[in-house]
Amino acid sequence: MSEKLVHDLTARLGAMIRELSVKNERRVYVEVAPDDLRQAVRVIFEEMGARYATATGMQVQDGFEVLHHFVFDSQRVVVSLRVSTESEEPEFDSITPLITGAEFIEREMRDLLGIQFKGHPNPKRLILSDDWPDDVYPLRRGRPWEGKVRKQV
Amino acid sequence: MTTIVPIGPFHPLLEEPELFRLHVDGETVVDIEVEIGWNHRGIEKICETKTFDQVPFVVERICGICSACHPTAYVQAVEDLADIEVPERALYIRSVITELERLHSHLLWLGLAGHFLGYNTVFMWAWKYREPVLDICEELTGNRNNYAMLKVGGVRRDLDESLFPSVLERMDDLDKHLNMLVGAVTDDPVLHARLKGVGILTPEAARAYGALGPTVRASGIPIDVRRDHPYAAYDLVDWDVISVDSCDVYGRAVVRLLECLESVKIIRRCLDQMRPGEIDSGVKEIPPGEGIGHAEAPRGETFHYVRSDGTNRPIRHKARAPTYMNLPTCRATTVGESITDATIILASVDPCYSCTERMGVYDASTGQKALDGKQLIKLSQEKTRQLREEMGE
Amino acid sequence: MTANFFIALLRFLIFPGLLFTAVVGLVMSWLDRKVTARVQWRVGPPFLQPFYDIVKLLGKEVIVPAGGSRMAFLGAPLVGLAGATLAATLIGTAAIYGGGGGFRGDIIILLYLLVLPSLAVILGGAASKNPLASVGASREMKLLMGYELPFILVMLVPIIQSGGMLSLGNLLSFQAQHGSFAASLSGVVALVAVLPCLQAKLALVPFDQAEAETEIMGGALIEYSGAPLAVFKLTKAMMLFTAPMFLVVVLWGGFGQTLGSALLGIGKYVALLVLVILLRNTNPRVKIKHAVRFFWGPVTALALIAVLLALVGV
Amino acid sequence: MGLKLKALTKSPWVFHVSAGSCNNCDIEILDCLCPRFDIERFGALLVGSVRHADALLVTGAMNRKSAMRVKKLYDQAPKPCLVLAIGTCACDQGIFRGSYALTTPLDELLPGAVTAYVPGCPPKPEAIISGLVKALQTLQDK
Repeated sequence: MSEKLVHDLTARLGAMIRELSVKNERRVYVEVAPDDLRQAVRVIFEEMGARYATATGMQVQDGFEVLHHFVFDSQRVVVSLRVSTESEEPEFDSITPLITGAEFIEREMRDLLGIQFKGHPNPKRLILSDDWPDDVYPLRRGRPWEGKVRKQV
Repeated sequence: MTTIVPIGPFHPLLEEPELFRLHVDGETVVDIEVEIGWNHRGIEKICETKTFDQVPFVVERICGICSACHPTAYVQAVEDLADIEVPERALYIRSVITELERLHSHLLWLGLAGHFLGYNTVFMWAWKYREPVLDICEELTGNRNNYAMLKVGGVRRDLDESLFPSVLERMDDLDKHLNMLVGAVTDDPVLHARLKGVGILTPEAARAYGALGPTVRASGIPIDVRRDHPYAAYDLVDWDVISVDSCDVYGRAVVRLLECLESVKIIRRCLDQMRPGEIDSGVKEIPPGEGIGHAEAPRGETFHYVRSDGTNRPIRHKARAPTYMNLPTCRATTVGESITDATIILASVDPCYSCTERMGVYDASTGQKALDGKQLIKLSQEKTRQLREEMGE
Repeated sequence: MTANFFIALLRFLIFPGLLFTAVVGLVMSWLDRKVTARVQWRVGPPFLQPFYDIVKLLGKEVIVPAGGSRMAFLGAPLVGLAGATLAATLIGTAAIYGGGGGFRGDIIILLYLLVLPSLAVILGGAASKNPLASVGASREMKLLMGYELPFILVMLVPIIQSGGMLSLGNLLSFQAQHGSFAASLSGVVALVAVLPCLQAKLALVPFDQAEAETEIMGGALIEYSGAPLAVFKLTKAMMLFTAPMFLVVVLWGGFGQTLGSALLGIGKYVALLVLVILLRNTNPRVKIKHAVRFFWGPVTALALIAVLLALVGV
Repeated sequence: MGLKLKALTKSPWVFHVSAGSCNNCDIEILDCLCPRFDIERFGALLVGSVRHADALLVTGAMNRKSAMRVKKLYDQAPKPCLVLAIGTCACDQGIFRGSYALTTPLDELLPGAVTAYVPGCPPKPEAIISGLVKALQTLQDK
């Protein structure tokens, strides 16, 4: 099922692909350089007509990773576009200007993981309550909020 | 002058806490903001502290009415990660449980929609028909909600075949009642007047927002995970994807009602075709890797991503509920409508905040500064003063 | 003079005024809830429920919203109650004492009095300083403007038919002699036209926009608690008695002087009420825009037809 | 027992506060109104404004954001006002205990105000009704 799609992806993304792995016939992972993210998203979302599902942000051993998941409903394949950075202050291009539906997930990652998104139209701090400290990101490894968050009465 | 009418966070319209700020000019909505976060419980972090076998119990509690769909998506993600084959009987059982859930969820929505319209008779009738479905759930799984049926590699409990005849009988009854409800909704001229052409979500907007489930199927885009990415027993039985292209609230109601009939069909066929056999493949260990699972919840696709490093716990578990994508469409659908319609439009995506908020808070404002309490009071006082003048006091 | 005043006071406070109407109204609101429950396949509340509700509310804390006008906020419910009571007294007196019970022009005064409960809701909502209450109040106002026009037009029908009688008592004796107005063609049309107005006056679905719980959380009454809320509830219950009663008296022959005709009158009243309750349970709430359009369009047209028919004497 | 108290036990109007719940308890509360359980038999009504409420039914584990609202709502309710913790989450935060998003449990937030705890995930409508009845009985004992 995914062969034609993989072929198509390789042809269209070309040199942008850093790594392409076919986990099984329903799952494909593609890694691109952070600089190529927007272009790759444009190709997959606009040219190839995929549906944007969501993004997963995470802290890994050496830095941060963001996976943008795209679903090809007619081909029964989920393509996950991976970008990563080794920086301690991660920053990626925002894809919200291309896909309206990505606005919230990017803000969620910003608040919970401290990943910044360049060019986000509305990068407001929204997650958690108003009294949550600015530099504590609960989804980073360990329990980073301990001792830093005031108990409410 | 624009007034801000808050809906929520504790509002009878919503059984869950949510804050919509409707910027209203007279009775017309000119802008809408959504503020979420009243329900955020940090489930993704909690999941990282649980073993692979414990996580289903946590994700079950992401949302009460999706308490079969979230675990389904999660176990499929782990099965995808570790390449696990699931026994056929377990697949059928998964389908039965998720379809029972869809039935009671859609009936629940129909009732609430009636309630929002001030049509309490519909509310009571729909919920009355919903009750036997919950009974069946309780008989088959042991609980009315939160079934605890799913586990990685299969299901936790077998279904008792001696109950099937009575279940099928009640399905026949339900079929009759559902047909009556379909007739009642499609024949009611007042409902037509209130729902048709209201809350238009164009296919383009639906795609841009990534809308899902009945919301998008009412906009003429027939996507359904059950058919497009078959899981459980959905490719083993015969059923149809319901889709209409009216793009309005009425369409969303019709899609849900007709889907109920499909669910009844699926449950009947599953019970018919189910053969005795293994229900669990006995998974011992989860290798390192990453996996994705998705399932069609009553409201649309639930999407789970799991990553493992070879230990007995996931190091990252991401869950995305359908409302997370559907709710922002309110900006496209409510602006320009009257405040009376706003409530039913907001309700028409069947918002499920507890799902949406397991991780996130978001605000769909258009970048304009949200007003604080003092300003709100001032605005409301101005409105009152204006009203007084209108009354000639 | 003193005796007359005393009798009037008794009529106002006990029978057929405040006490009597309150008791009957509460019983009728129980009937409303019970029938609603039965339509919805429920058991419904016990008989004394509305009384418990009122007593309980009287015993609760009264909260006046900060920044609101205390006078208007607390005074509004009393205005409504006074209006409903006075209306009930006038109608009841006329109905019981026939020709001698009314005075010239009391039908016009009644039209004003019956508006007072709605005005009280508007006033109270506006005094609440709550955006949702303001929305509720403004809706009530729009609705009021919508249904008052056909309501008043309909009231012209008996006046025209009777040749210009402006007193309830006279209208009743006229009906006693010539048969009730509802028996004529114009009377039937008038009754049909006035039914939705009645529904709106009682603030029942489909015309309960001002208190739409699921849209604006109780609307105009959102900030009310305790005794003032009890007064609003009581007024509403009394209107459940007073408004249909008014129609029975003005259009439908009243209660007569014999036991049989009195029973017939009560039957007419209950029939009207049950019709209203059933309408409420088989319809969704319409939009305020649609409601106003509905009242100014078809309902007003129907009322005009009734007036025209009355003018040509059928 | 005075007439006021008697009337209160006969006419408990409830207001439903969902403070970070998974929805199940909330649905079961609504289910109490529906034909099978019909709490209007006991005079109970679900009201839209907290000003009309005699009892708050609180569900959910209470996160940092909603906890403050719950407190505010309780302050806005006319007294006497019962508070019922519906569901395991409201009773002791259940499976979510220890999460960064949560804060003080309900009984610490409103000390002394919680009249009844109805555990269960979700509690069955029968249990919720029984909890309400027992909470009303505590009024009679006073």
